[in-house]
Amino acid sequence: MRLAVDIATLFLLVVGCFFVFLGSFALVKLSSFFHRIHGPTKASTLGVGCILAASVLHRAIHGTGLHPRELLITVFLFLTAPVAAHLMSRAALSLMDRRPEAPCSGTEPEGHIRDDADERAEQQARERAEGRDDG
Amino acid sequence: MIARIFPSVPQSITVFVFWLLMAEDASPGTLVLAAFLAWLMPQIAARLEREFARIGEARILLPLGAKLLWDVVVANITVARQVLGPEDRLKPGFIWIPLELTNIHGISALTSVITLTPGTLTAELSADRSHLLVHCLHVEDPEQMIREIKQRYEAPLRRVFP
Amino acid sequence: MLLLLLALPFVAALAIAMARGASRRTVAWLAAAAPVLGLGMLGWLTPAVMAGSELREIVSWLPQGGLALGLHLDGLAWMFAGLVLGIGALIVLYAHYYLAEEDSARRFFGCLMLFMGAMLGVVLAHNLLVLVVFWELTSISSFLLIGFWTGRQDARQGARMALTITGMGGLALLGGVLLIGRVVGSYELDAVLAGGDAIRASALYPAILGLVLAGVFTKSAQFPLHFWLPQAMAAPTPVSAYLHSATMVKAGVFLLARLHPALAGTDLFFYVVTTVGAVTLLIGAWYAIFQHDLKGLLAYSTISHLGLITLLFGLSTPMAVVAGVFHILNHATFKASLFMAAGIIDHECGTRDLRRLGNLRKYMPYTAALAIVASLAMAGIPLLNGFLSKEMFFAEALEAGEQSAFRVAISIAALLYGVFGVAYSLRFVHDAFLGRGPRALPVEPHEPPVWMQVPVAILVALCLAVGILPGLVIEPVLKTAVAGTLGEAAPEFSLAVWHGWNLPLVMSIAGVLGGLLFYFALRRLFALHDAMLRTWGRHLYHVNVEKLFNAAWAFTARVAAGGIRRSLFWMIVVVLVVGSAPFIGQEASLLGDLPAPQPMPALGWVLWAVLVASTLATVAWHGKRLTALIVIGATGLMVSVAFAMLSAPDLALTQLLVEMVTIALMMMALNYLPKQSKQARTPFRRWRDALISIVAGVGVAGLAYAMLVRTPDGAVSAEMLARSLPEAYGANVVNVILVDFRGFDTFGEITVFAVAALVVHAMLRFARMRPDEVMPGPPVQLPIPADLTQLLFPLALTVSIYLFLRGHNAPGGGFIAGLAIAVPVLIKYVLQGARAVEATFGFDYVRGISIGLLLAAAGGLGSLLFGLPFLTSGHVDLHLPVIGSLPLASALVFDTGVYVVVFAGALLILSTMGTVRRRTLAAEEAA
Amino acid sequence: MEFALASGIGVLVAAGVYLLLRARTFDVILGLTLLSYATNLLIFASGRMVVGKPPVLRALVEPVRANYADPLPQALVLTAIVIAFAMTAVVVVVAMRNHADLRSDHVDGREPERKPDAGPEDERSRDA
Amino acid sequence: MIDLMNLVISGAMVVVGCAMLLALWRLVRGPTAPDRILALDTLYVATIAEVVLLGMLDETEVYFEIALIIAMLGFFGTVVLSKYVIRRDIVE
Amino acid sequence: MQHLVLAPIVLPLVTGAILLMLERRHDVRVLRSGAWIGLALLLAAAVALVARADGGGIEAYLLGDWPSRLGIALMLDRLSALMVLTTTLLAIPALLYACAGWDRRALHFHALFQIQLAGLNGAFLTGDIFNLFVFFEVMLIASYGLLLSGARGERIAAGMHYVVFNIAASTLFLIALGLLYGMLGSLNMAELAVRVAAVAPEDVALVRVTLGLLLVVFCAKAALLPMYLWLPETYARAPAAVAALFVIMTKVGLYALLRTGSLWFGDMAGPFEGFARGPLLVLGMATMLLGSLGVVGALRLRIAAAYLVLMSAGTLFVAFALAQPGTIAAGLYYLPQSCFAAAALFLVAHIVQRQRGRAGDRVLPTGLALPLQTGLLFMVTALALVGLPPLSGFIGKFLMLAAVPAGDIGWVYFSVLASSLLALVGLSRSGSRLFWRTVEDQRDTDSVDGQPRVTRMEFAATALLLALVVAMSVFPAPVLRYTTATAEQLLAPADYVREVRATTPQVRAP
Ligand code: NA
Ligand code: NA
Repeated sequence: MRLAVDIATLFLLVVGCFFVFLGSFALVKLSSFFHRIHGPTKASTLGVGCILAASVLHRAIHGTGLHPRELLITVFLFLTAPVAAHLMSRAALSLMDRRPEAPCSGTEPEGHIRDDADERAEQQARERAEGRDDG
Repeated sequence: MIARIFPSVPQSITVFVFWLLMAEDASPGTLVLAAFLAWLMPQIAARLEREFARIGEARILLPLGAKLLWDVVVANITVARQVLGPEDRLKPGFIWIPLELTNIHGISALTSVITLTPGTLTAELSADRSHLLVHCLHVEDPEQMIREIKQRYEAPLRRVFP
Repeated sequence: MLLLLLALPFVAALAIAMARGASRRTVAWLAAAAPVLGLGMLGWLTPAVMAGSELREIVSWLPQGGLALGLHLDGLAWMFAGLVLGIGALIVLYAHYYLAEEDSARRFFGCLMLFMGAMLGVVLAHNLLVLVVFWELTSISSFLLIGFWTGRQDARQGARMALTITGMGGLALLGGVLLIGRVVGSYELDAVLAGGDAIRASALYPAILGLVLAGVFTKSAQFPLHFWLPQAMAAPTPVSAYLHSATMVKAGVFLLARLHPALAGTDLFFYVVTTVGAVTLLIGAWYAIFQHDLKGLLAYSTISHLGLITLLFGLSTPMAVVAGVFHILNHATFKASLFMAAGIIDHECGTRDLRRLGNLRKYMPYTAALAIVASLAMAGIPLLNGFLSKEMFFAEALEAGEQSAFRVAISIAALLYGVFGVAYSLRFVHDAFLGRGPRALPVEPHEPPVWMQVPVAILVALCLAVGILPGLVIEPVLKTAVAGTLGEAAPEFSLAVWHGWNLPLVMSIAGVLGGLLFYFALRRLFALHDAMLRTWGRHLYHVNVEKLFNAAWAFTARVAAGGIRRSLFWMIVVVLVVGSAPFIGQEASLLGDLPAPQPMPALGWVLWAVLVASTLATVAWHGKRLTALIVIGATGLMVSVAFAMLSAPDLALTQLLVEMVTIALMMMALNYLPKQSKQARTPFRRWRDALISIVAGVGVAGLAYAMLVRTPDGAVSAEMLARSLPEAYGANVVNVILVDFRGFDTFGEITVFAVAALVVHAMLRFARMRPDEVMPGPPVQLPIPADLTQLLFPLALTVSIYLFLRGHNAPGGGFIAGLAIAVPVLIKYVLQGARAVEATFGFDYVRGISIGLLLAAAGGLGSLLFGLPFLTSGHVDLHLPVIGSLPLASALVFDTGVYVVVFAGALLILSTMGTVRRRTLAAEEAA
Repeated sequence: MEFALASGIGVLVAAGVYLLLRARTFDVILGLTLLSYATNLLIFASGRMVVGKPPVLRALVEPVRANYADPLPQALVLTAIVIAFAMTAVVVVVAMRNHADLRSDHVDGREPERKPDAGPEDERSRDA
Repeated sequence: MIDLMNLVISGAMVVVGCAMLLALWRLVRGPTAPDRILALDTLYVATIAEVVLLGMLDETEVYFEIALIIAMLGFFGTVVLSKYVIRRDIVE
Repeated sequence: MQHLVLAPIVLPLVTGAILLMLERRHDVRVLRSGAWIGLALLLAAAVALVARADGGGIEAYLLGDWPSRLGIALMLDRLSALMVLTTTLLAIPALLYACAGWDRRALHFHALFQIQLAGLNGAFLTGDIFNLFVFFEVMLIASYGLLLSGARGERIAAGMHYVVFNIAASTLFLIALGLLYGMLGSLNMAELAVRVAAVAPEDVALVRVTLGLLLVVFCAKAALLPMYLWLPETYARAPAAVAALFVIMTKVGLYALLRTGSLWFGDMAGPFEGFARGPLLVLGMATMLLGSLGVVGALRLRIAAAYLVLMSAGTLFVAFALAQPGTIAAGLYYLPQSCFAAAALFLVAHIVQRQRGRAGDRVLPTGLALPLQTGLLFMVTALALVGLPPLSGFIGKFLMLAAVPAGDIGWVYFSVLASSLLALVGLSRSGSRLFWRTVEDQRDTDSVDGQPRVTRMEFAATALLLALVVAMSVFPAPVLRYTTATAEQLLAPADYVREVRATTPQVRAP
């Protein structure tokens, strides 16, 4: 029994780590925001959930007993992650030059989100307009 | 009368269970305290919420949750492949999904579900709350996608949040 | 008695100040009462003084500091008191007629009485510190008197110049007196005078002498600080007559006389004082000849006479001192009368310019007669008092010092003085009363009211009486005064008009003839009326004072101009100096012997990398504020994880929650601030700042490292760990420290938190704020997140209560719990809008803060009921039916206070910031 | 490990001081925040670095320093965090008002190139 | 087994640490504001994992509250920052 | 009555909290009554404390009934009692002045005022170095509130400078405290005195840095050169009543310097005896001179007043750095009177400002002649501040000069006398310009319309401050007796330490 639980724990740990890492990896690897956001918001959440489950199991065997309250952490995480993801997408949408217009128009190509380069260009333009910079 | 004492029974139950879980204890003292909080919390929340969610068929929540969990795991593996594979094979895109759900709590729940399922992400609710903008990491057939979402998640949710 | 005497003028001043609405006559009577009564008292005391007994009265003031209101009346004080009161009485009479309708008699006489009292204080003082006190009071009251005509620029300037110079002297005198007190061990005059040898032998003697003489020379207008006196002639003439001839300027030489036994008798004293006296004597006399202003002439002649007196005290022989004291008296009488005469001329002719006056004997014969007699006294013509002291001076000059060259020089100076003195007296008499004129006067001159002449007449009569019958009139007075000055060393002498033909007499005659010749010759040669000599002292003073003001202004403005940046820069520099100083030139190394460092867990390196990278990124991106804020969020997160890793869960929690609130705060602020920082384009400054920052960083890191590698011993916390559970009933020692061991810190801390909220509220409540960039369109709706967080709120509240109740035994506690519920409410504000939240959630945050503070205080004060100190915790185990055992610590009440304050405070801050624009808009709509 | 903490503190201080000297309101606020992290860590460090021994007493573990981290610095840091937050709130609001009232983002309320008033002459007509 | 378990837990901490470093990279690189917000959010989530692993390693429960608070309120930063990007006025 | 020492802290705090509660629903009159009741009780407590401290004993009040090394102890000795009384006496006229109308215009004024008092008193009474920090912060944050509540425009910018500088200084304070605890393992000041003396030789340099940083903080708060730049604008821009109360704030830094100096750098301090005295003396003198130069160059009366505060801080630095019984006693005599006088000058400046209409307190001619009372108030104030006889400023300076050790006479005498002279020059100039000079052709154009009228209450507040100065001048002996005893107490730190260690909890184990 202990062995089975330990093996389950190890499995959950490995899977959890994998997904947490995967989420971050997607963040780095993928080329645009709307691609990247899929990684961390879901994979990482799941990964953390696995690790928490592993923790519950581990504690039940090696620690002070069964502490299901750690699962509450997962509950909160699953409750809040969509809010965060939704808001970040809204934010990205609001910075997009070509936003998916009205409903029912089907797919749209992805637009460009205002980034550092745009801001640099804007600032340079502003400085040129002001003529000089003082500070 | 009951409505005044427990303006939201679901919430009271949630809090009660929540407290017992947190305290990891079922002594009389804890139970009394949990009951007290189960009464108190909705009272306080009532001052902040516009309305409490009305739950229709609560019993389909459990199978829905299980289905969701499974979907999450499966879809995560899919996404893992997509992420680890070459990016140019992806066909991402935005899709407007028409909604039949009118209850805002239902819409919220659907949004969460869509977001939690890998590969899809809700980005916006149209102002008239009739369409949901979803971003898909890889979508071959938008219509198929819309159908699947409506059937798999929206339908049960309409029963939960009538 | 002496106290009463001293108090008289002050009482009069007070009475005058109180007598609002009194007639001018009443005021004058009040003012006259003081000197007249005083003279009466002085007369009553005279027999005793003459008999050689010294009256003394001491009122304790500051016994520990050696400061006592010690007064005494010896011969010298008696003479001077008589002078001050006598001439004072005459001046009051004169001034009553002199002052114009529009002049405020109350102010004038009030100040005059103040001065009279101060001057009396100077002469009566037995304690040198008291003397300094009154000395400075004379400066201050003379400032008010000189500046009496406040609308006139020369009056204001003259007053300021006089105050500056004499104030400087007074401060120097204070220094000198303090040094004397150090040497002698007392400020009492008899101790000081008795300690003359000790003073002269002391290493401090040069300093003492220098400082005291600085006081003397400034007050008595000695070269090169003489120039304030002519400037002070902007004062009303009674003031000039009183202060600038008879009394105040004599305070300097009075002090010289006073301290003569203590200071005189060294070569240093001799040469310095005689030289300064001689130079002043000549310069004053020379300049007097060329003045066009009647009062200017008198002022310079006063300077010259003061130089003479100084010179006499410098000579230091007993007879020279006698001559000095005698000349003080003589000069006071004739100069006061001359000033009053000048005042009459000014008053009646409307001008004091000698170039426009002349032939006044025709218009005001009595005045002319009186003034001419007084002038002759000033010139030192026989049968007048001036002659007698001048003769004594000549006699002493011929025997001055031990070196013949010096003696010759002094004698020549004496002769020249005789010549110049006659010359300027002649100029006064001739240009005003004789000769041709007057020219272009605004009014037809005539005799003044008779009561204006009476004081002049009295003084002139005195000049004559002394000059003719010195032995009878003045000898006893002089003997008394000299006895007071020199004590045992007082010489025997007798005054007589005729001493037979001797060298001094020859010098006198030569002086008179030379003066006549000089005046008329000079008139022909140089056209005196056109000659106007520049007084360099005054000029230099003005230039330098202006320079001082400008320099001071420029300097302070320049120093202060750097703003915060400079403030911080200097502080950092000081810190760097203080931080490096202990290591400079010392063997001590910062690190000592390095023990093996602890191994680093992998997580540590990650935290370190993220912390450092995000910190540097914050610096790199600081110009783009949103980016910087996001990046700095990672730094905060890493700090809190570091706390968790290093065994501080409470800290990690607090840091996390505070971090969240801080982010919200900054985002709200960013709405009203520019999105970007302007970058300084000066690379120099950037590099300099970077260098300083790196040095500071390395320094702090070094200190931290040095501390970390030292093994601690004897920290008090070991005992806290041991006593936490048995005595404070808490397993979470950090929380026990917060609410029990060091609960008072927490009490202060929540006060800070509460006040911060109040400050934010106070600053934004009525502010008109406008976002830096107004977004178009209606407020955005975020229905989905808003809906999702509805579920969150009751759960968060439950968690918060959990954290609060468990805090004493697990991470948590009032503060953390308070924030844990404030943040969800804040999320509601963000997602639903302030209007929606506040419409339903009717919570008065200010009141909440108040209640929280009171709760915390009550939690602390409860123990007082049991006779135990503030914040002493109690503990009970309640055994309730169903619930069972319920352990309660009284610290819970205190912690509840914390909870409430933190919740209410955080929300007051954030809701005030969040809703400021709404209020502004509402106000604008209303307006 | 000591080196990592010390160097972390050092980097925070350096960055904080640099930003503090930028003299733009928001930069100063960021600088103060970084400095407050640094000071908190430094105070915390005065209890030395202990991994895995939080000062929450456990049954059967003797309450001595060897078994628990030093709780006192932790309590001090808590106080310091709260006070730093309070101060940050005030600075932030002052910065807002500064910008609203004076239309300047500079900490001195005006752009630095403006010299102080031209000279004393304009304010003081000469007495001399 | 305990040793293996501890080894795996430590290894997991390293892997999650790597995930944090990747998030850091995105945080510093950007290029868009939402990217950075996302990176910060990811850091928070990874932190929960680290804290839980820490608790497993030390066999203590004192880190529970930290993980709970991050899970419950850690998205607050994301909410505020995103709201700012969407609309500068975060409380309307 | 053992709890009396608590009163100066808790009383105003509770008063402040109650006033906060009342402010929304009640009239300003209710608030004022509450504030005055609180202040009256505080005064009674302060007087009682002085009387008790004058018994000569040092009392430790163990908060939470913990031994002082574990918990926090409030300490009552002559010095702290004196400071508390000074604060209270200063608060009375400040509140009186504020009650003439400013308290209506500044939100939360009364609560902030009371909490400020609590912070000040806490700083003076605490015997724990970290608790000192906390009360510094209480005092500072309340001062931000008082300065900024109701503020607009330039005042905000001045406030910014003040706030940022003080936060930076507080950060430094914390760094020093961290190092201090890390090196010495205690926070109780008396306990630290013992530990400082016993520092191992290899740690001396590090402890020197630590204590040096702490002194830098105190000096920064006390506005010692070169860290005084924050002061002039802040004080000159503060509302008059607030500026009057602020005068005591620099003295808190000085107090801390004196307290820590006497405990840690006194005769029992071993390697730290006389630490930093030399630099402090030199910088004190320089501060004094620069302060007086600022008075000379000031274009506004309030700026001049601020520089006078600086000058008096410099004087006190010198007095305390000399560390002689006589100089400390003199300094402690000088301290309250300089507070009163400087506060009075701020009030006078505000009165002048309103009576001169357009020109305000700028040293500029106008067509408006000022009433004689204002002139009189100004003159007395100026005399006291410059240190001219017969007022207490003079007494303080002369006492200090008389006690300067022989070796330091030259520079100290020079700087004290020269700064007095410069201040005299400056103030006589501004005085004669403000009160004497009227410009004929502006007589009709200048008016005080739109300026709030100067009320009798405001005059009374100023006169009250001056009455305190005069009382200290006429009866200096009892004050000096007290301060001399204080100095002796300070120079015997061993007694203090013994007293703290000997005080045991009432019920807990020692
Ligand atoms: Na807003
Ligand atoms: Na912070």
